[in-house]
Amino acid sequence: MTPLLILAPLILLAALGAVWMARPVHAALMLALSLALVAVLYLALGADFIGLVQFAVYVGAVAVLIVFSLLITRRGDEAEEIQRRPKSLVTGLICSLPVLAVLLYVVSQTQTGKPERETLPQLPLKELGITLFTTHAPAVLGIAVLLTAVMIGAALFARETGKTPQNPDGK
Amino acid sequence: MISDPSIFSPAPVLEGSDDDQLLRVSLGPQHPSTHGVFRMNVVLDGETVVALKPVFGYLHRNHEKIAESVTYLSSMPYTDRLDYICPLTNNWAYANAVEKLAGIEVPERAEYMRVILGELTRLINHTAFMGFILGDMGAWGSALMYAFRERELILDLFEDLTGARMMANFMRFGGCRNDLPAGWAEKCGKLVDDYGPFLDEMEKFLVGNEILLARCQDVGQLPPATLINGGITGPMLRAAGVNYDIRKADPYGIYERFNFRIPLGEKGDVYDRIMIRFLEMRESLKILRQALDQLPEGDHVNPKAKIRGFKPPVGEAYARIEGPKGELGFHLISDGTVNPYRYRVRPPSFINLTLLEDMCLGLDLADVVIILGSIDIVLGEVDR
Amino acid sequence: MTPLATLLTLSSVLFALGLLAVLTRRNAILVLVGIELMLNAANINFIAFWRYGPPDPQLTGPMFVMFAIAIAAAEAAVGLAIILMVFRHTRSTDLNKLDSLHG
Amino acid sequence: MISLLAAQKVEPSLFSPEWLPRLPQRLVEMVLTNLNAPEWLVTIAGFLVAAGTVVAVFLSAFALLSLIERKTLARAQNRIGPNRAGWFGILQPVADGIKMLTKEDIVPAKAEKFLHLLAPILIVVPAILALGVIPYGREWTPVPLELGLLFFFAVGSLTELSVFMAGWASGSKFPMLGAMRAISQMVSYELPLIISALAVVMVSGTLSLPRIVELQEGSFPGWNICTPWGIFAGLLFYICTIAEANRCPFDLPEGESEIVAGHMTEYSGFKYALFFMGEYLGLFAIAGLFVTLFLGGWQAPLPGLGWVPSWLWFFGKLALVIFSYLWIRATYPRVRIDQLMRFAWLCMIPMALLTLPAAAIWDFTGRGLLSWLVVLPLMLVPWVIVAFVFNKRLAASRRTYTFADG
Amino acid sequence: MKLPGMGLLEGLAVTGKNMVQSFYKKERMTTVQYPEERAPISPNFRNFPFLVHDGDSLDGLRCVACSICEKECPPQCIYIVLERDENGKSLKRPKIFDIDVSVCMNCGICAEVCPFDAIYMDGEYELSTDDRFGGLLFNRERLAKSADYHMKLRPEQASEVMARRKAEEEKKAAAAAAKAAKAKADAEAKKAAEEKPAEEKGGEP
Repeated sequence: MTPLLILAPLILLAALGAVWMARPVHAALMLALSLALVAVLYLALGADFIGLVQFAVYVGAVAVLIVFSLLITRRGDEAEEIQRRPKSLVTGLICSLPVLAVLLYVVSQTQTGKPERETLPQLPLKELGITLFTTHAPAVLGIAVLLTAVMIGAALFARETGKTPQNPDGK
Repeated sequence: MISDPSIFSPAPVLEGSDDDQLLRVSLGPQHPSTHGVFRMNVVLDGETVVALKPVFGYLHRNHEKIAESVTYLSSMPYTDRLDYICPLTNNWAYANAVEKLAGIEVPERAEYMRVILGELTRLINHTAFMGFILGDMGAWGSALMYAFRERELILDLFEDLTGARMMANFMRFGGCRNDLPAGWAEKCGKLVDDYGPFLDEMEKFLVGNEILLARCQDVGQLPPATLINGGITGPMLRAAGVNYDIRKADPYGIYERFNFRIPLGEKGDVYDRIMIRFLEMRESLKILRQALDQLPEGDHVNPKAKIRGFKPPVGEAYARIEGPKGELGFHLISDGTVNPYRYRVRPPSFINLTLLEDMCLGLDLADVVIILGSIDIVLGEVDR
Repeated sequence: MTPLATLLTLSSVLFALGLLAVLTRRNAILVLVGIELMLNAANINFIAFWRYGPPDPQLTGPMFVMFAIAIAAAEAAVGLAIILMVFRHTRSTDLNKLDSLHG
Repeated sequence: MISLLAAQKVEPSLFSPEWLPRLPQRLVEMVLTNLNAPEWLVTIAGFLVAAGTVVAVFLSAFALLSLIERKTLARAQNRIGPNRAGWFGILQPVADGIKMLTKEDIVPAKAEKFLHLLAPILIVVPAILALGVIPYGREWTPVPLELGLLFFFAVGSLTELSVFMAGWASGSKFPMLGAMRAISQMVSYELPLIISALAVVMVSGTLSLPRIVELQEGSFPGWNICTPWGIFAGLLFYICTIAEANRCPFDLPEGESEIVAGHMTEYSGFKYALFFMGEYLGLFAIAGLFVTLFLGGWQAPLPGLGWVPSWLWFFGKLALVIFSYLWIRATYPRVRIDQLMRFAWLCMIPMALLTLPAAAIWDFTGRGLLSWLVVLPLMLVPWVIVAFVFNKRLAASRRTYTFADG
Repeated sequence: MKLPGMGLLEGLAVTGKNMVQSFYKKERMTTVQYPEERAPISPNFRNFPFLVHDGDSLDGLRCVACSICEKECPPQCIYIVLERDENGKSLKRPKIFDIDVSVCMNCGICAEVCPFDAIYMDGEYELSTDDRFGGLLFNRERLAKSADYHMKLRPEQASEVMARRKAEEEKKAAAAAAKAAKAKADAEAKKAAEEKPAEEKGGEP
């Protein structure tokens, strides 16, 4: 319980930073921090494998991709962002606060009276692997197809505006 | 260029509007691979060069103006400091111009000595070039150290002969300052014999290297017509397949007596420039061998040539030689006094540099560095 | 509060924050940041129920999280690729300015 | 929390050479147990001391390597190298350290102060964390994690973010270019790195690094590099380690002839030293992983050599691998960024993917002569095709030169 | 036909060879550990100029303060003032002879143009000083070195110069002797001539 109580506010603070920071790069770095903390949360909950995967994929790939895109599309529009903020904040809160209320209500409704396990459930790697390729084999195949499509698609996107117009030498 | 005031502002191209995505980088004057204090204001799109503006003059030392206010002889040590990698060819070109101006004959032996020294200088320059270009490509100095190791041997010869390793100040109007010391020609012959194996090793180190092939081929080429119009000379021009070597085209000294060939490239990219220099070194070794074998006895300087109070007749003269970097010429106008009325250098480094932007557009930042390296500039000559 | 309730609350707030980011941010990449937050909120739920729920030999919770992570990575990659494409055409990542279907 | 391998073996003797590196840990644990300290305290103190041992060993190795690298490069370039500070320059790292520490710490005016400070720290942390899971000897794995390999890659991926921070927070252009290069390079080469490591994982059936080493039992032929898939996977992995450690010829992120020092351009003094340290520790970690996965970790190379403490074998192999990096650094020029990326995506990743089925077939066919006969052609054919394609390109790249007659 | 990658391996072989050979081959390892050992200097090596004096004292300076070197010096780093006696008559020796070696570019033109064999190029190169101005402005006393030093530094040149000077001196001495003899003869002739007319005179009456 203690790790949860320490981690939860940290995660929320980092997420708040990701939502609120004016400079896009700061926001992206806060996102990375928040995702890393979620990974630590998974470790604390006993899901080691998931935690490390979360860390590797989110911090190592997604966050890096995001900051990289921010680098490529760098623009100095923080001032505009801050200026526009109050208006968009109102609309944002109008939409998200009810959602939060509903969610919290549901949470408060569901948790009553359920017995909770205090023993750490095991997440053995071998079991995970076997389950992955037996019970969840169709899903794995689906993901595989999806990832292949993503890879090809992203490559095509990146390829389309190659260097051709600028390079008369045909290098 | 001068009419554009922006070149004097501290960071002209660096200030861009926020709107566009181009990155404006000032490469130099304090940059590891600009061969001195040279600066390129580069506009990058990602890593691709969109615009490039050379900025130079950081090493300007008023060479030409100083030469007009000192005697003819006093300019000789200043020419050492033009292209300080190869001072002896600078000396030679200047001596040639003054001899043409004053009509001084050069004795046979002195001509041979000049050819030997000139070709040794070519070896020095091209050897050092191999080291520099690999350094520009990011090899951590090995090639440079090997090149300098061999260059030191030639510099030892220069020290024995001229008293200085680099700032030779050796040629005189009508010959050379002093005669070859005893045993010098034999030492030089041994060096010439040993140089072949070193070149083989260097070639093995460089030429077969796939990374080098990938980096250098098809980089920085320009059509020969553009090069000719730009006044490019030397290995850069010959790499593009233009047969223009002053030793053949407008022979000076006694080059007609030697049997050597002019290597020509095809594409004129960085790789060709490297290879042409390799082949030129081998031809230089041939010339050296012949010159050392034929070296006659006799005066090392025309005894009639005056040292003190030298006053050429009124007139003007332009003399050029095939320097290691290209056509090196001196234009002198004499008004009959001890100082030249007008003194003008045609520096190959500077003129070869003029097409830098054309060669670099559309290529990567890393290519700019090796293209600059392949032009083989020395800032002492560019800025004078 | 029980640990499960803590986690669920955390996930709810995280989801709301992600939603807020999606709605307030105008930079397309930062909208993606919000989406990542929301996905993570969902993942926390899965892990929480696996951890504190009834024993599950099928390991559905972690499995789901793994798939979600894979899909999130794919989504980020494609999303960013699209954003970069759009950026190349319009020189902007501001969603308010992307009001034309014509490239 | 993270599950550890519960493989505590029988302690032979406290003072045997095999146990030497763990002696401090053992002693602290013994003392604490005798003082009737609670068990968690004993465990934590033991871990701290074990971690301290690793950090101490590798920090001194870092100091030594910084000297040896300069000496080796100098010798390859026919120089002597540093030899003034102390006997054969042995005190040179100390002198360098003092110089670094006493230098002014410059923070550019346009820098993001906090991130600028954070980046060098975040460079060092993952390197040290990654060093913690590598099995250095039969009895010496500082943190024997069940998921060691995954942990290694997970913390290793943090490096990219810290390099980005360094480049971006400096508020300057060369660091920015360097960071962009570094990120694209690391992301590209992490894929073949992980995939070729996965081949090992498939054959070993575990993510635990000590287990992987134990499975490469016996001397030389038992190592993963001596299998038909392993030799290719090892080669790919080796190339990727060079790229991940930003060593020549893949040192583009700090290519000094182009972008000055890349993401480290605006750093000076102690922060620069931290970058330097992080880079070298990362080098140790990734080379150590290569040794662990492919070169049999601490296993002795020949049968009769079991009496030598196993960690000596590990460090010997590590030294060999690192020497090969130095040798390469002394020789090769740097590749260009587009060539680097093309090499990663068009050559490395397909080839790495190929090792996976090869490893599977190897395992499936019983790892005997039959597997050799099946797997070797399977691996060789694509490589020959690649070689053929390259060769065609090379043939086109070889030029002959004409001479003007005269 | 070369296999791909062979070029890379060949490169490794070259560096490897250099690495190994640098331990035992002198041609590969040319480094000289400077303060302890020194590379041999060519006898022809020149650095900064020095003034030659015959004998032990500065009075023997060969320089006659003709200022030819001052005029020819390319960077104009020589400054000479002629010493005169109270009547303004030239004493044919320099009162001040300064060379700013921070400006001097070691070209050797001063030595070349000097018609009096008075200035030659030195081989000394360890001249570092912590005084940027005074320490690098060499005055007459600092510049003067004995003819013996010259002989030791460049035996060939010095002995040639010595021989020439000796020959010249002898010639001069001979000329002086001849002149003296001639003067004597002239005087005698004059005397004789004087006497003659006297005689003639004497003879006249």
